[in-house]
Amino acid sequence: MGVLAIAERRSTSSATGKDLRRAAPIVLPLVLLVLPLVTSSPQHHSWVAASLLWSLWVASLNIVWGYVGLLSVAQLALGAIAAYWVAILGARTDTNLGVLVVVGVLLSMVASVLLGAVSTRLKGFYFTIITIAFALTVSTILMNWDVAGRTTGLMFLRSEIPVIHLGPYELIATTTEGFYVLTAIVFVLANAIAALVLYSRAGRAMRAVRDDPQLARSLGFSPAAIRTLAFALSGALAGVAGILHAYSFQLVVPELFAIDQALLAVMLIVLAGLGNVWAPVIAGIIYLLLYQVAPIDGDLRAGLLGLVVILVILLLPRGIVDAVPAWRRAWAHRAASHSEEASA
Amino acid sequence: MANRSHPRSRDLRLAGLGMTIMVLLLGLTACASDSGDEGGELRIAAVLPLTGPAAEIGAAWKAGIEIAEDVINDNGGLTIDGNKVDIKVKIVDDESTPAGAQRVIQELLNEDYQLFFGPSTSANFQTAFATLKDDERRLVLSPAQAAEPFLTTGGRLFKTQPSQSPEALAGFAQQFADYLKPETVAILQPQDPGGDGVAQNLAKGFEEAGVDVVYNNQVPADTRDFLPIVSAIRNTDPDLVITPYLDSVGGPFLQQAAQVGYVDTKFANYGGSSAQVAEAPQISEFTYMLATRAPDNPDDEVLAEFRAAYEEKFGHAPKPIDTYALMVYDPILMLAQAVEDAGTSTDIAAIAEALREVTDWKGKALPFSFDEKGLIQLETMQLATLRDGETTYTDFVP
Amino acid sequence: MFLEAATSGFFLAATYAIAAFGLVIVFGVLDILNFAHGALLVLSAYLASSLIIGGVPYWIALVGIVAVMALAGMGLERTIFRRVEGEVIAGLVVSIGIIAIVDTAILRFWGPEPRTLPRLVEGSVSVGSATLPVDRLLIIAVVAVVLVLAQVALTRSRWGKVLRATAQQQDAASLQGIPVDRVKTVAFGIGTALAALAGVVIASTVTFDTHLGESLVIKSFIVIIIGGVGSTTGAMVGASILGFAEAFGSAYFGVAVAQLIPLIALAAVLLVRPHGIFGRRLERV
Amino acid sequence: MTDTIPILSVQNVTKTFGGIAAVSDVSFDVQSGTICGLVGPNGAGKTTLVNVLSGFEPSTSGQVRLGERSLFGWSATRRARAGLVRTFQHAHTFGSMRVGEALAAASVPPRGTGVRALFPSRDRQEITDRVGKVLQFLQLTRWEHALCGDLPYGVKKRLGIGLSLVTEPKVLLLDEPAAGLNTVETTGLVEMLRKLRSTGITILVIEHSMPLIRSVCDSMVVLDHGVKIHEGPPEVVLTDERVIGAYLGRR
Repeated sequence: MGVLAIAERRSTSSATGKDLRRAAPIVLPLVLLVLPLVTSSPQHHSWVAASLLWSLWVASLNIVWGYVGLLSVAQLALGAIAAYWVAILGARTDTNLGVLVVVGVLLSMVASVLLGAVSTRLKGFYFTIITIAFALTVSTILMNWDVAGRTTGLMFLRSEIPVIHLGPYELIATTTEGFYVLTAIVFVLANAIAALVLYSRAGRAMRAVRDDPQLARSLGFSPAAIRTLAFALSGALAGVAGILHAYSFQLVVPELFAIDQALLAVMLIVLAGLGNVWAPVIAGIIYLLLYQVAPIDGDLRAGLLGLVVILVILLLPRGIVDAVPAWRRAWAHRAASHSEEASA
Repeated sequence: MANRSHPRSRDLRLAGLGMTIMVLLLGLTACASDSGDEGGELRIAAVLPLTGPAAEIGAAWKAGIEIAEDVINDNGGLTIDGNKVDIKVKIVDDESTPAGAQRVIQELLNEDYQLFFGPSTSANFQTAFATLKDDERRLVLSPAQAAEPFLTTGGRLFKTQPSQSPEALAGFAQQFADYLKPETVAILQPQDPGGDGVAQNLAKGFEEAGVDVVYNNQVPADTRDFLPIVSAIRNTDPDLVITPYLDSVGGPFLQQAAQVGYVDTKFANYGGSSAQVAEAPQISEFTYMLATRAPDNPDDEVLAEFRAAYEEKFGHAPKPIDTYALMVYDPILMLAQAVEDAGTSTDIAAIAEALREVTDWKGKALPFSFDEKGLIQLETMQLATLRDGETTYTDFVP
Repeated sequence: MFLEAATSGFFLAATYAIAAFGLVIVFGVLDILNFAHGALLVLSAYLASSLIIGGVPYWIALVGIVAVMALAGMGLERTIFRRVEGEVIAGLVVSIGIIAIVDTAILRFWGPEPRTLPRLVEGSVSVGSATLPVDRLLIIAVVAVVLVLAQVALTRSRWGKVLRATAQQQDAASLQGIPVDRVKTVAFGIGTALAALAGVVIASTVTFDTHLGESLVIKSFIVIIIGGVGSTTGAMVGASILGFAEAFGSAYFGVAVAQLIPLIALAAVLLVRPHGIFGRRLERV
Repeated sequence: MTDTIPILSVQNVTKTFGGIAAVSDVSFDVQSGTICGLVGPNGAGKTTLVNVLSGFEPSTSGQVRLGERSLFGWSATRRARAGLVRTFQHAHTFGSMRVGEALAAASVPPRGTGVRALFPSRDRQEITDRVGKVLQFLQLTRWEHALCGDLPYGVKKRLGIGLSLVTEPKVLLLDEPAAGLNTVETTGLVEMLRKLRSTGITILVIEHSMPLIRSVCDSMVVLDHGVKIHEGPPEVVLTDERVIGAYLGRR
């Protein structure tokens, strides 16, 4: 609706409601920042912080899969690049942390763009399988590389995050609460960026390219360029997520960024609504409920999630169909076969 | 996109979201910290991998803890400055993942546990301990190899599994060298922290002991086809083959070695158990070095009490993998002893100090003590050798 | 050493091939990449272990499980995959869900310990300096026969023709009075049956646990991409490439190299020949 | 032929697939502000030619000029931005967008990597106006908030044209706009084409339905087996017996 809606605000009056709706995903997450006032329990802070990290992964995945329609299983591997960069150089040099983080994020971004370049050659599941291979390659290298601490990984202590001055407020990320606030701030920003991208012309261009690349080209869109932009954004986001992920566990090990984790992100985003502005927030809530709050056996969680995913896809494809119009055909197909059964 | 679905459904989604958040916040405030130390019992928290990849070992650790708990309470519990208290171990599952470890640690801190056992796997320990290490009120025992770099003189961390420092493993290598007299050795280890340590440091040790390392490789823990590796090793024709320390990797390896008739060289192992040759009886000679004692050795009177307690609790004799149970059993008993000595269940510094000074405690399945840095010092270790169906056990001083 | 490595290569190739073969058939007819293929394979392995340890003769267990899994596969197609038919990515996601469920179920019923089955045949034969385990040779032979038969059936038999017709031109096929829906169900059944066969075969040779599924299915994906999606011949060729690369890699260059070889091979193929060695061209968008 | 520079000029264009020529050595000009019909039996190479003209397929030889610019080696994207826009025989739309949204998107395709497109564009009002005009012109106003994916076929095809119009093209390549439309919609289409011409847009229309060609085209080109067999005003061309042979012969 983007541009149009803004114009309509001048003309029609009903537009305000629409704008509220569109502002909500950007503004509402601010609620997170008051959590420390609601509860002081470190347990709750770490619960929500852990969930917000998954929101970040989902936000990153949402841009490549939700906005431009390319399922990538490599987001966590991309994040690993940034995280390991910071971990390795942080341990061996005394470079300013801020610089390390920025460069790390840029590295993830570049890697993501390169990975995306493949997508101009390979579509659909070919691309997905390439991302699987990419993730495997990264973890194989990390597991055999002494500098990266092989399978033991490297420490990534929060105590090395300097005190951040936010006006009068001092943010000390060393404490659970401080780290929570840091994560929350980063998430609010990332989420706002992701949402604004979706509303921007570029966002509509991404969806145009996703919906019908041929048509998009015929109208003067450049699919390659637009995909590149999407990959850059999601790569950068993955880098940020990767670094925070590492700080959350105060550790980098290959298993933190392994394929099964990437598959978890895929399941979360499918439940949360692929391509939906709300996807990151909803995914975070699902993770919070299922993986933090719910008192169930460890090996049940994944199974439960899988079950729900299947049910969602089968029973309410619209929940995820948002970004993948073709799934509506699957729905139609299903309806058709039903009517056949009825007639028969 | 939200604007894809009908506006109404989107409003619903919004409302739903808002409500969920509110419910959550309420929930969070509601179940806010319900800590509170029940008097009359010593609370210990054990963080173990009860589900996930490491669940098998986790089960053994759990068994060890439960037996220790029973032994203490059946003997009337502890006497902490005058009054009798029972020991109460809360065992939580870290799901073999750092995420799980992180969650349960916060849970336990929320319930204000002070004495911790575990997490026992490297990544999980590092994650958890990063949270605990600067907290003066927590004392941690862990078998995790990753604990070693954190040990500090007078610290509150104790490592219950023998060191994997180059020096330590050099000692073990020397032991193997003296005991088995090889000239060349091949080493195969799983690709995990434990395997890394053994592969690198044991190899160094052998070189120092004048044994030539002709093959040294690591395989992913989920490797299933060992044939090419077997033949690669066989090709180097070593006098001794060090098998993976994990039975779940060493077993298949030996089994497939036996399949192709590669059975007449000497196989040895540090950290594994007799379970490795269960599927490969043709192996002519298999030696394994135990940081504890072999729990499946019926004739070991040192373990008599442990075996009895174990059978009473679980209705069957200890399995080879219960060597891990032993690695917990004694440290827990020792911790209890230390608390008694310190005469307090809350003064962590005192307990830590006492733990270093404990010399005599109930159980005594393995004689050991903690050094100044909190690293376990075993007085004896055991070498077990399976040769044509017969097992011979040899104690030695590391 | 060479012969052992070769045997291992053949063995790996056989397992990859039979796993990939099922994937290809399903993909050809339903345009679904069943990521859960490996999970079903491992599930069959666990079933086999329970039956055989329970005293059921190997061959009966094998036939029984293959039959059961075939039915299960048809059930899956009818209830789940039909809904996402033609949507490769949707299919992938659904099968990710199935993996999660199957793995959980396995952990619940059988626990996390790796399992081993009594050998199919004990003993080994010596060829020159090399010693080769009999059961592997036997399994290689069996799988080879199965694959050849399957291939022949696919190309010669009436059913095979129907399958291929459906795979190539669904509308045309249905116009010719082919019961396309039933064909799809059966195709999925066959695919799962092959997975089951692979599972039982592997179970009787190597130790297995839930991880086996993931690594196998990813390998199979790589295999069918290298060989060319939708081509059974390609699947077998790809499987051989991968199998031998890994076997000789870990025999001569060490395991780390062997781990990277498949990935390098994949990258190479995709860059040089994106549609795979035997694949039909991709439509570029 | 007039001596003004033709807005679209096709010069000896040949396109072969694996040795078989789908289009061989076709040349013709389209004068600015006119409607040219491109006809021919199925498999005559009409759509191939459109693909070549719009840059979706590279020509094997020959060249295409837009005004005095040669489009040699230009990508479809670049040609579209230069004002040479094509539509598709089968209705293509952006299934997940609402009609208004799709039109707005099409009216300002981001340039380059489109980083600037991440920020609000300055010319919102103009975009709204453009979109509004097109909605009016194609009577799509009542569909403005409908999902493109849910539209009836006829409306989809109209939107397809709308999407190309909102980019304000110089030359419009319509690939069988009437295919699949009912008679009412077809007459509507004729009207629309006439109006478009009056706004000065040049149109090359591929069509089967002779009535439509006859009623709107100023000139027409007949292809058969990829070869141009005739060119000229409809009333002349359609009386030529070769054309009738090539055409009706296969009907």
